[in-house]
Amino acid sequence: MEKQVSQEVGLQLYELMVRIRKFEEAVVNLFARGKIPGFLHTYIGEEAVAAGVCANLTLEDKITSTHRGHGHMVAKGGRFDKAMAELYGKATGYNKGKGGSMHIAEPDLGMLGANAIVAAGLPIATGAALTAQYLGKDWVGVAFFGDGASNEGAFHESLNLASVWNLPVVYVCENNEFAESTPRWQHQKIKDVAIRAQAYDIPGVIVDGNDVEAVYFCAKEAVERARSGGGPTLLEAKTTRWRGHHEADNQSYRDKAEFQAALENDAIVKWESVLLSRGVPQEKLDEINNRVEQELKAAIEFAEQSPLPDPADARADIYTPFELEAI
Amino acid sequence: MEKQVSQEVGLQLYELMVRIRKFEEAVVNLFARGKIPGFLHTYIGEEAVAAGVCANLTLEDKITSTHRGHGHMVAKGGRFDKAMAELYGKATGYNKGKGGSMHIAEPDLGMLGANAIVAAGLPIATGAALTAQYLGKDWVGVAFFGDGASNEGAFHESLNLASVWNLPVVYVCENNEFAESTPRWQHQKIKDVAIRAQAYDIPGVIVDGNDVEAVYFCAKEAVERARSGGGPTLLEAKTTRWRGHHEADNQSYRDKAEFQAALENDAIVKWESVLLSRGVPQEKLDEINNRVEQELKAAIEFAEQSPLPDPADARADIYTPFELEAI
Amino acid sequence: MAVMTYREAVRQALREELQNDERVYLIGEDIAEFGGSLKVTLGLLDEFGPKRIRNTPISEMGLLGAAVGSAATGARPIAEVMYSDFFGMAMDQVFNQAAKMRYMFGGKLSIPLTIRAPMGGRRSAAAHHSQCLEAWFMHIPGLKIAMPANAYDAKGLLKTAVRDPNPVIVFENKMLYNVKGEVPEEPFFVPFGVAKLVREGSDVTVVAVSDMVDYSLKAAEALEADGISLEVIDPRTIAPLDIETIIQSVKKTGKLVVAHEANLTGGIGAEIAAQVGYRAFDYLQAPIERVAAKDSPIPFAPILEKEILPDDQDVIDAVHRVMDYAG
Amino acid sequence: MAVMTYREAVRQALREELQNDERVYLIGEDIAEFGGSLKVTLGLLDEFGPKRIRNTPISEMGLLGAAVGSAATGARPIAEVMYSDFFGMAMDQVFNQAAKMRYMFGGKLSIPLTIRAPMGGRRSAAAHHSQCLEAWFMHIPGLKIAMPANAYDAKGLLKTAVRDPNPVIVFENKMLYNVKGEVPEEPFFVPFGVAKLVREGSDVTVVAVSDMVDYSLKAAEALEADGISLEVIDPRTIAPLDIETIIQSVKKTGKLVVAHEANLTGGIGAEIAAQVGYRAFDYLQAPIERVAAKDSPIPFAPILEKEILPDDQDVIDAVHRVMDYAG
Ligand SMILES: Cc1ncc(C[n+]2csc(CCOP(=O)(O)OP(=O)(O)O)c2C)c(N)n1
Ligand SMILES: Cc1ncc(C[n+]2csc(CCOP(=O)(O)OP(=O)(O)O)c2C)c(N)n1
Ligand SMILES: [Mg+2]
Ligand SMILES: [Mg+2]
Repeated sequence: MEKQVSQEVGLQLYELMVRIRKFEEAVVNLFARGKIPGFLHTYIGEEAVAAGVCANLTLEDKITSTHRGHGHMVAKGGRFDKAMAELYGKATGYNKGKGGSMHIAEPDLGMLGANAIVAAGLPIATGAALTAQYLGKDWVGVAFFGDGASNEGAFHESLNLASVWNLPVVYVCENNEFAESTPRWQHQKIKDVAIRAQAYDIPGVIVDGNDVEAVYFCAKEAVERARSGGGPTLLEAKTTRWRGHHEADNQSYRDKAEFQAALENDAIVKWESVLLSRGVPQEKLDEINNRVEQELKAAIEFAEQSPLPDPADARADIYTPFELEAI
Repeated sequence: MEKQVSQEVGLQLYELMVRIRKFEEAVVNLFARGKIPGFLHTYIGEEAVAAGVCANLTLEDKITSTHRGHGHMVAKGGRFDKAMAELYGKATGYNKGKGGSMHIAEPDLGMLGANAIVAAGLPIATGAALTAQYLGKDWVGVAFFGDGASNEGAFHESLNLASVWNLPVVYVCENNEFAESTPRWQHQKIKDVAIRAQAYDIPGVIVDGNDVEAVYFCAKEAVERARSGGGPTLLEAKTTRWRGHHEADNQSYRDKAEFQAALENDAIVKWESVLLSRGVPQEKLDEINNRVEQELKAAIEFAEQSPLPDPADARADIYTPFELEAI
Repeated sequence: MAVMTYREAVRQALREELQNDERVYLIGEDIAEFGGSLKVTLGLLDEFGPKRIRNTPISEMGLLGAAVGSAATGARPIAEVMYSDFFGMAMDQVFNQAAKMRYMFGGKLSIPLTIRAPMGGRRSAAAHHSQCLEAWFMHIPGLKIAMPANAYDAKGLLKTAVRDPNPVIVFENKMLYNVKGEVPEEPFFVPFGVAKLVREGSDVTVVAVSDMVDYSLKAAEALEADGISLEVIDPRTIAPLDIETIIQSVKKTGKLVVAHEANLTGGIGAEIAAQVGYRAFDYLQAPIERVAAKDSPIPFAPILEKEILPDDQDVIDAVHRVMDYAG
Repeated sequence: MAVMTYREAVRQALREELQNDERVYLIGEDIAEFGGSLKVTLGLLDEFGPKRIRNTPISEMGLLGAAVGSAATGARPIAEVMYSDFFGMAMDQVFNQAAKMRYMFGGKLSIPLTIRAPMGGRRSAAAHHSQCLEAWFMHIPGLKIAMPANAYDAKGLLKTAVRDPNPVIVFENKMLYNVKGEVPEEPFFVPFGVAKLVREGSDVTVVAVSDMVDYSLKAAEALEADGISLEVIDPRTIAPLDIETIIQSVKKTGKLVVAHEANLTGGIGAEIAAQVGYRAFDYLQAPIERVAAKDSPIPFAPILEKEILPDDQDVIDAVHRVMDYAG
């Protein structure tokens, strides 16, 4: 029979997905109420990818994210309060309100940032892997990116460089078959992004992005390969973006039936029943949901109560102070 | 038995190769004598590729070239005199001395320019193919580029775009296994660039770039596919760069034995014997060589005698004149 | 005169130019059914079909390069760079290819390419979706650059750009898309290199571009109360730049304030100040003031962004400084 | 003091910094065995091995992006952009990522990245291998920019760049590589933001960068004959810019000529002129002269290139204009 995760890991995956889902649902609601400025791209529907991948990572491992970055931030261990405060543009946010949704980051958690330039995270994660190899650190680099991003030159140059140097990096393509409003067939002729691994002679793996356990094991293999000197992997997770590209998008361009089917294929609901079928008591799941909700309530309260940044600090943090004398 | 070209085409291919070889040999000599300023990248050793491909093209077809562009210019029908004058930086050159070796171009011949930015010609040839498809012209676009260029993002974006839109374009990779001094294994793990065609679901073809007849037939198929609406092809020709990356390069980094073997595999010598074996009289070949030499002598004379550009024209040709009133 | 938004004016220009010339087509990311990220092209797909309203993969280098090659071979593409911050993915095709091809080839071809690039901040879109990069392009010979500040110019300048046989970048201001203005019913063109005297005045000349024009007019009204009369000039195109009109005004007022949203250092205000300081040296009664964003990446939090970006108050303060200048 | 070429001085700086800090490595195209296209890194491979002298594929976006990610995670890469004209392939990683990451993340990380970029013309290398693009980068907050004009500064500024925890671009001048100068035996650093008074004088202040410093000194000698005394100042870094030293000099001389090789419009001369015009308004006795390349792509033919690019004669003419200024 198929590999199964331990109950402990199973619950960890469940909690990570629930944390992402509830955080995003709250954010959508707060955005609609005008609490959150700027653009908002949510991760709802793709939780199993960030959860399944990040459950294999330590705080030392480095990830780069995208414009759709909350899920990665949360999966990599991000706190609700500082994340929410950042989305609010408050001084107490992870990035003092300077980054916001599209640039949220916490290097101490190995989260090198959401990124508002499509595919820009790939070369950066490649560089994090280069540092690991060069300085003998045992972290791996992981770049999350979308199907649309796989058409950028930065994707090509990153995978080729990682392959030539056998870098410890995993490229995780979240293939939701849309680049904003553009369906896959309009932006690439191939059906699977994973086939592009052949252009670099590296492994290309496809996994069901709605099966968190499958994602977990595929990512585990790729991460272990990277960590043990086996080089890069292109891991493609088939997933679905539930909401619009961003909150201003009503998705008029989507096939309703197809979309409905996708919505019914909810990774969290599915994993819940798997856990129950494996003997996990409902109470445990309820307890997780309650805990997450409590933390979320507190986080929103924290964001609401937090002070705005001081305009006097607007130009702080551009340069790192440096004194030649100090050399 | 294998397909054979007609004697007429056979001689055309021979003449094109001879024209390129003799032109480049002359240029090398003139450069050494200080007659030609700037950088000089020669095409010697790769003649069969430009000849075999361009023999399938009309003047309407559009090609983009590289820093190593003389061979493409000559193969596309370029005159020795104007080409030589351009390399000399004379006012009578194809581009008034403003372009030189790395930017020589003649749109009237469908030669959209040598290009000193690696891989920059691929998107441009893709655009020429887009015009053909869009305006219903029956020309095809052909982009010549090297193995090193296949690692640029511009390569990836161009092939993907051409594949999605099924554009009439042929991407000709001149794989001489070196990017300047960098051997293939240092810049890509794959052995054949052609495999990258799979990343775009288009045909990828490998041909012996020292067999002009093979190049001719492979290119013919790709060009016909493009012209008949069959879409793009990635055609890889295995070839060898005989001289340094440019004339200042002594190639200390090359494996001598390997290199020697390559030199003995001279496409022109081989094709000469094939033609003779097929009953072409030696006189015909000699006559071609003499004709080319005469034209070359005259071209050098023309370049020598031609006037330098007038400094007063240095800033002409930046903008195309435009009068709103004229609308 | 009809009253319409800046967005609708741009759309009308696109519609008229698409109707006027078969060679004209639109190319960009999500510009078809989605109508573009900023909804400027909404509806054009239904009118003109997918052949002329072309959705591309996320490949800025590929799509702009294809547009360059297409323009070089007889078409007249209008490309959209979704946000001007994304030029970083494709600069080579803009400044090395489009801008230089004609010159390098000795005037042998033209690149009738129009690039539409929405610019600017004030939307909490943070550091990657808020920049004004016009200074980069003003520094590149071979390009023309328009910066419409109202609906009338948005339509008239864009139509001229499409007719112009040279590469033109039109920077549209995102904050102006919903601003209404009067636009003639009948087709019209706004010439390049002809500044608009937006407001006549006698005390201080204010040269402003894009949305700083409106802020300057607001400042002018406020200052009128204090009996200070501003002359507001909008160059409309910065390449070519109508310096004569500016010089004439400064000779009259003896005082100049230059205003743009881009950050101060290296902005176009420096070039305008340098030219005026040179040509109107003996007429200047006070140092030239530059109103611009403070040198910083654009922060996410509204309160910080407001601190960084210039507005009418900054113009007022600058005017007071030139008025009160005692030396 | 040892006497060595600018090239050898750069190499010494690289060697010392490689010896000083294990985290430092070199990354670029053909920099290993080949020693770089301009031979600056020749010999370093033998000394430090392929792990620290890293040859990359031709992938500017990939290699600079990897350097950014590597710098963000604890290494201190020194990247070479073979010719600064190639920045167009990788701008995003420089201006959106390297320059902004620290700020976007609220100061949570540093990017100790050094980018070496050979610049400039005068070698008949034509439009794609001759540009001076420093103005683009001066416009981007978050970057530091050095422009060494001699062997001493080439070594001292580069060593400081490597120690600086911020992204620094060092524009080396190709025409200076073979120029010899005195360089101390013992290690030393040249501070950023401290201009060098290259020549003391009383009549006219000349602010010159890169190879225009030598041309200005030549001009100064020639003008001495006519009894005109030039004060020549080399800012050495343009970000940060030591405007104070320039202002002090102009307050003394009352006249300013700014000289750079980049083309006039939008060059750094505009920014310097704007700042001096503002800060030394009452001291200026004549309009500020800018000596720069004429606005044009760089032509191939030497006679045309000479016409476009500025030299000592242009400085002399500009000095005469400020001296003879009658108003
Ligand atoms: C270089 C660049 N081009 C375009 C955009 C605009 N944009 C933001 S997200 C997006 C679609 C990305 O699609 P994909 O990579 O599949 O990620 P998804 O949104 O589906 O998660 C686009 C076109 C951008 N931010 N950066
Ligand atoms: C964008 C860019 N990067 C680097 C260079 C420098 N350069 C010129 S030719 C070359 C090697 C090209 O190798 P390949 O594509 O294989 O062509 P080949 O020279 O072998 O014909 C390099 C690195 C360049 N001109 N442009
Ligand atoms: Mg997607
Ligand atoms: Mg090669």
